[in-house]
Amino acid sequence: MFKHLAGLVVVVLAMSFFVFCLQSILPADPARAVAGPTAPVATVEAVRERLGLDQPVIVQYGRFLLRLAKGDLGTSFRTRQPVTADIGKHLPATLELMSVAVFLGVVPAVALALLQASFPRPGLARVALIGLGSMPIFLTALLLVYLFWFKLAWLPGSGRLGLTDFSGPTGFNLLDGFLTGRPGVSVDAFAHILLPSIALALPIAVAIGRTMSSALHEVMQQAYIRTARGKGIGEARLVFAHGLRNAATAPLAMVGLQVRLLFGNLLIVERIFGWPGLGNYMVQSLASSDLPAVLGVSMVFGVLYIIVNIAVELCQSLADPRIDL
Amino acid sequence: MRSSCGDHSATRSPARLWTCVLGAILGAWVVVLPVHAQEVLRIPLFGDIGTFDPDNGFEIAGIGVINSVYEGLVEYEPGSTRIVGSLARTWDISEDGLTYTFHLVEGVRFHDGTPLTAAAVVKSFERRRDRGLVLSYFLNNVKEIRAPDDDTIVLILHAPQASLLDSLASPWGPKIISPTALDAHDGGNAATEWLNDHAAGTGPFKLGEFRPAERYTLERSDDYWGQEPFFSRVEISVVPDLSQQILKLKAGEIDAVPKNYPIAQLFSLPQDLEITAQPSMMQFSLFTKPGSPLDNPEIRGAVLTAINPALWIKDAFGKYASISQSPYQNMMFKPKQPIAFPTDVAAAKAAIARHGEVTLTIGLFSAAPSYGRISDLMMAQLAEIGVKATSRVLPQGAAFALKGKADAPDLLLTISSPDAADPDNQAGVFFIKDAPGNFYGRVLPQADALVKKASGLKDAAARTALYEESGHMYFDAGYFIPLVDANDVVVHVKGLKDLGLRPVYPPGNIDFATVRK
Amino acid sequence: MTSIHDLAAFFAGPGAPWLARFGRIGRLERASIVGLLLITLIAIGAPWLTPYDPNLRVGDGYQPPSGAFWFGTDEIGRDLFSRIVIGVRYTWLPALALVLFSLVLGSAIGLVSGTAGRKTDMLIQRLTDLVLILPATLIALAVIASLGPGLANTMIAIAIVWWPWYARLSRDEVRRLVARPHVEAARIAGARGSRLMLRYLLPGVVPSLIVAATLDMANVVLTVSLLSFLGLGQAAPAPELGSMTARSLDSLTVFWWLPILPGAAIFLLCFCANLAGDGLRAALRGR
Amino acid sequence: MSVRAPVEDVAMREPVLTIEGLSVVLHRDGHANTVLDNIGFDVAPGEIIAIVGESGSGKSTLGLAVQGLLPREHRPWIRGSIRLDGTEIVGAPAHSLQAARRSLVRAISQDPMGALNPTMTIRNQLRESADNTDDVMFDWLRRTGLADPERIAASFPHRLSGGQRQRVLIAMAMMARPKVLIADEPTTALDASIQAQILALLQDFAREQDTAIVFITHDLGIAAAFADRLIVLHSGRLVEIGATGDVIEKPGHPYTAGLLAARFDLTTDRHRPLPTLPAARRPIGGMSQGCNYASRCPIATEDCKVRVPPLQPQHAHSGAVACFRAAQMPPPDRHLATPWPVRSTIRNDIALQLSQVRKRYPVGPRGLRAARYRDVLTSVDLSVDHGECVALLGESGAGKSTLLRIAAGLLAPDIGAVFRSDNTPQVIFQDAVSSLTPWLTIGEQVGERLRRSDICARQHARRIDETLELVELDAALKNALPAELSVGQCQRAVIARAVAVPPKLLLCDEPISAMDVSLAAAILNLFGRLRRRLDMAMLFVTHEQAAARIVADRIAVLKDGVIVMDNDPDHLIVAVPAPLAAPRQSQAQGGVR
Repeated sequence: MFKHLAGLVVVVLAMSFFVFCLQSILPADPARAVAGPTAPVATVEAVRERLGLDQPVIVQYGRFLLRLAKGDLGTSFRTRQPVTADIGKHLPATLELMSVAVFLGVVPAVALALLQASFPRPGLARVALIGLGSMPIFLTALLLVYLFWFKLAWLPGSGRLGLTDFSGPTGFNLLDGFLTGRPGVSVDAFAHILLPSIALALPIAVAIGRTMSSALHEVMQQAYIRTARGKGIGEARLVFAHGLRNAATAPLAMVGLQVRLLFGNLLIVERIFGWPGLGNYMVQSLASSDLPAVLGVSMVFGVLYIIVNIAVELCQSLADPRIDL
Repeated sequence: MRSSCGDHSATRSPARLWTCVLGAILGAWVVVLPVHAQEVLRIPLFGDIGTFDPDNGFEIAGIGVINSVYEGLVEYEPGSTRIVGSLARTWDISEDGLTYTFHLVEGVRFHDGTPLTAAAVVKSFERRRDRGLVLSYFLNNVKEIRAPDDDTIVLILHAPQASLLDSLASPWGPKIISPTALDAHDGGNAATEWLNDHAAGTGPFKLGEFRPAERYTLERSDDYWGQEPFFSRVEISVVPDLSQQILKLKAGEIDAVPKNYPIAQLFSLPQDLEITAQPSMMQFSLFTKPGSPLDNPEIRGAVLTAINPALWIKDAFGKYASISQSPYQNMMFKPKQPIAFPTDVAAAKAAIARHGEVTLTIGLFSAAPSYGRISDLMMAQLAEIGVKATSRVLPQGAAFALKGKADAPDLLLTISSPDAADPDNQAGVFFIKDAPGNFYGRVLPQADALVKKASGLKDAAARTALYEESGHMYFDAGYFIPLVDANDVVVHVKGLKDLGLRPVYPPGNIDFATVRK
Repeated sequence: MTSIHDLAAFFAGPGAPWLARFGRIGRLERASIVGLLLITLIAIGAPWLTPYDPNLRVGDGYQPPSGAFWFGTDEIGRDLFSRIVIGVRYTWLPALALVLFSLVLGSAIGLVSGTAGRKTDMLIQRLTDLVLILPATLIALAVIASLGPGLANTMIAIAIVWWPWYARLSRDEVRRLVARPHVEAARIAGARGSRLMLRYLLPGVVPSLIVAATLDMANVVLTVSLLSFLGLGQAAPAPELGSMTARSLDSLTVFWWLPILPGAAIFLLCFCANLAGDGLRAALRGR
Repeated sequence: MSVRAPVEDVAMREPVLTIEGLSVVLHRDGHANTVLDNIGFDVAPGEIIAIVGESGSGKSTLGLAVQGLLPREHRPWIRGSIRLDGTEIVGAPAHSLQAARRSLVRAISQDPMGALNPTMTIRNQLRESADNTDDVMFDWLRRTGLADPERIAASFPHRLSGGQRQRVLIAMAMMARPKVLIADEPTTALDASIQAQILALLQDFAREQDTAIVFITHDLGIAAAFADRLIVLHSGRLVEIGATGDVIEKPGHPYTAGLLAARFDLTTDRHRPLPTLPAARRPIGGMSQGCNYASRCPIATEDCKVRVPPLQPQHAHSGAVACFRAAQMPPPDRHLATPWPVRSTIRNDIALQLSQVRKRYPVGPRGLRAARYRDVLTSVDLSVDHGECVALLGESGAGKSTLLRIAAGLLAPDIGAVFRSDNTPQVIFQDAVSSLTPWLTIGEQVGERLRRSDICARQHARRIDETLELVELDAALKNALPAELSVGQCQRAVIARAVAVPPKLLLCDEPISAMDVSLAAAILNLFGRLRRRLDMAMLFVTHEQAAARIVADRIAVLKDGVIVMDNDPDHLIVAVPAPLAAPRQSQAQGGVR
């Protein structure tokens, strides 16, 4: 665990340095982006000086590290708010979306794997799942919107909440609704989160489902399964009580990997569904060369990725008592 | 799990449970669906409003929102480039063009109740000019801001500037902010922090909610000094994806798609939608790199033949654009001698054939769909005469870093639209030496001299003549190829009238004060 | 040892194991493997297969699919079928190259990491960690900014973020393999260094890497299309399936063929790759 | 066809397991293989019946078939009848099979390591076995000789030793009070001392619970010491059945006789090669037209190759035999091979010397604090002279393998010195199959050793041929992949690789422990011959005393990290397990039979 945390610090520092160097590589000019396309050169230079962008990169990075030590990620060029505050505003939405997406990805994947373990060839379900996961995500997302919101009007197609004036204590609307005694909010939040999270969940479901079913398949041929079967245990219990936990390691590792791919897909899905999360924030920050914001979001994603992977290893060691942390 | 018919426990019966959950979801969401009162206007935005501070950020999409909360001394009349009074009832300009005197409208109050006085104007102007804010350059030429009495503002310039009124009328021009608010929230940073997401202006609307990435709402200001707006509330939601905006419009969840509506789909709109189009300052034009194949006059002639906008304007814009007549927007002035493209395609083909393989790269200023459409058409046209052209969307802001770069694209396709309607603004932003939008950093001193001369003149006709001449010089020198002036096209629900689109505003900025049903 | 083992010993008779393994692949999977080969052939022969020049305007824009234009025409009147065929070429071949590159680089690094000492291993692992958490979009931006735009550079940008996964996979496989007696036996028999790696380790790692790579093809195709969606792909007018789909998403309700048909081509590529990967895994791992 | 056990008191009781005309076909890669052909026998309650055969004889498949657990992925096809206490197993629906497994038949598998779910506590796994209270469960654990049942129950399997796991498995099976217990090589993976305990335990259970035990083994010795009756399987056919004493004394089938001759124990003559059986050659498809043993049989006639001999009552003993020439069986002659040439090893010409070697491993969870260590080797002194073979005996976990790896230079000792006269000693590992790289041919792998020596390609090929011949492998096999070889052939290939360039020192880590007795004998002979011919010093690590005694010139016993005994093999005095050929005495409880 300690090794992980030390690794986290090193990796985050290296990553932030890379992103910092990026600004000298990238053709975009943050000062110009702040001053506006029609501002005279003198104004741009003034802005550059005020933002400290006229300093060498290494000096800027040093300042950044000093600020970082105080928990300050700087001020966004675009929103003029502290980046930490911006991230604080957008993170709950993204976390909520990500967790629901991972949940929606894992549950059918596991279900399918179980199905496959009990019936050797549930061809149709598997092929359907692979098919859905083979679509470009922007097309999947839009087709979902078109079908379930526009045509069928079953679910809302964008946004995070239909209500205009709600903000709860945790920022997770699904939870806050219940916490504040307004279950309607939670239901509404659930309706809103469903489509974007399904779009995100499909590729996850395919990847996990595949890993899971092959792991389960392998496990179900182990000697201890034969022992258990020899005890006269029913097939269902065999799979659930004996198979699942032993087959968990590889799919868990896959969750870690998928979370990384999820970050890329978030940018697109949040855009299409107008989801007020970090993905949208990142896209806009990139568009306006908002370096502090880009750096901040990258760090959050990096830390999230590492946290997820630490959690994955934790889960693996929980699932399999032979794995030491 | 088995479910028995007589079992009333919901947890024991999955089917029943699901019915309940589904019912609850559907029920809740029917309740939740917003009930639209007649006087609510729902408008989408592609992105956030970065900052609501009128002095400290160059907002594009949200500038109309800011302008319906804040007002300046003067403004452009809807649908034209004529300057009319806003908070200034009347104004006088001294003979030497150095002193501007404005007389304020009476009985105006800020949204926080503070009455509008000349001192408030001075405070706002000084904030804009002196506090190191982003848009300070609008008042760079103002030497002195005085308030001789409560209703009079006097501006004294460093040098004559025929375009000063345009600078003041510009959507990004100086706005008047409540001095009470400025004092209360100064915080050593000229209240920039507070004004990011709060507002205290005099406009027809007050800022309601400010939820970046989700929605902004404007509420009608009850004691507005001018004509009361039709809509009592404007809901501006962030919908980053165009397809979503279109679907939402068709589903009746929003009232308009203010910009980027695909041209081809304008001809097959559903019954309940209509189009409001208005000429704008959006001129699509090409900047050429020094050292590009176009330096060769023969190739240049051939390329101009192929990309002649007359050949493709209908495919790209239908009827919603006009061919540019000069490097200055058609809305600025009507040139006596419009720019002409050669038309002999056979000759162009022959010319290219003589030169062996000619390749051109086109950089697109942004990923907005109209750029792609135009460049696709031009590339197809160029392919007809044997020029191999490729295009690429430049990363955001990269256009401003093309100067002196060897691998920069040969041509840059961009929208040249100035921040105010005077030709001086156009030349100052795009053509003269060191202009921010002079993307390849090309210099043509003779033409720059004409522009400089024109900016100090008072006689409008004489100025226009000078500008037209400079335009021809920039074009003939091969710096700049104007293509088309696109219209501002808003698709909206039927019955929406008086959208108040102004040519100088970025496309799609509906005037919430005038729009009505 | 185990009774399954003794069954296995019973069955391990002479015969052609490879042919028999192919027999384990399901019908659909087999079809998809054939489909992939076909797609590759089409991609290679694309310039000779298009009925029209994909870059020229051959008719009015927005024509629905018809006898003359099988997939209709696009916004400015180019033949969509021709553009999709070329688009398959521009999407599939680079994806193949990319996966191959990542495979080679990743497995080389993985081999070194798996066989080297603890410190080298740690170093390489941290490096892969670092690359794994860097946002891919940013790397793509940086590479394109510093090397200039172009297909090759986009590929480099993706390759930079792509190899670590293979490195990790092959390293884990190598470490599992190194613990097996036959590798130790080979070492005792005198196989060292590159000979040990190439002859005794690499062939053991390759099957699972190939399976992973096949399954990964779909990811690459989707990522390439995602980058071109973000404007980081090839220069227009080269047809790229991803940007063709993404750019015409707004036409979905009016000119459905514009986003759907290129999207369907992507779908077909990914679907075949996914199924073929499943089939190969069945063949190589013996399911 | 079923042959009733002639033991009259058994016949009086209704058999608890009746198998008639059982044939099983399994599929692999599209080929159908007949694994069992027309098997039939009965088992009475409380009876212990041993099924003996080499690997591949189908004995494990028989065990699985009785439980209805034939591997689904091989698409089993089954004919005949298996009746368990009146319940028909063949073709039974899933739920009745399940019920039968729950209450009638249980199994103990040969691999205690793999047979317990690694992610489930022992308690939970036991609880699944039968509806018992914790106290009953603890009681059962205690009865299997586990002193601390609470702790065992709370543990995960990987915390237990092999012996403990096997006891847990026995408790798990017995607490369900099955009518029939199938024990498939339950002791193969265990040390000799534990082996004996486990067998005794099973015997007790059979008596107490009146449980019939079907004991599956390749070791005729153990079968003889343990079972009431013997069934000999060869290539899927039942070749001999009868009371243990009868079969051992007067084998009716040449195969049985061969198996008996090939076994070795602590009394076997160690100065000459062991008698062996001809290697098995499996016909493609499983069954031959005639007697499956014909190709190996010393007394086969043409008739044997065209007709399957029926199982007939045997004149020599009370059982039945499937052999046309049972009457012509030559008397059990211990046909004597030429003794090994006597060779005097030159003392103090040292090939390997370890002095005061110590090695320890960290144990417990690795954390920030310094790990705790456990001494595996405390202080070991051992030397092997040139031309000498030293056997290293010890129980599992005694540190034998660690010692061998230190000797081979694969591990560095923490303290102590290692001297080796050959810097590239060759090592032969326990698992021959996994010691061969699956994707390289035998020739390539044997050739790996020759690569360093500067010889031309033709010589290289010739040397490979010679080496294969040396280890009695068909030269044609040099182009074969390991998967195409049998276990015995694999071990020969491994040996070939080791001796292609004769090393001065050969280190063997349990090279025969996983083998059938007949195969083990052949391999031991090969070692004996090679080391004398190539003049190699050998360190032979094993847990089997009999093997150690036969192969070695000297035996060292490793216990608690030190060599406790270093002696001439003939002076080996250790607790001897139940002697062979002394059929088990009927226990008091079973006296009525």
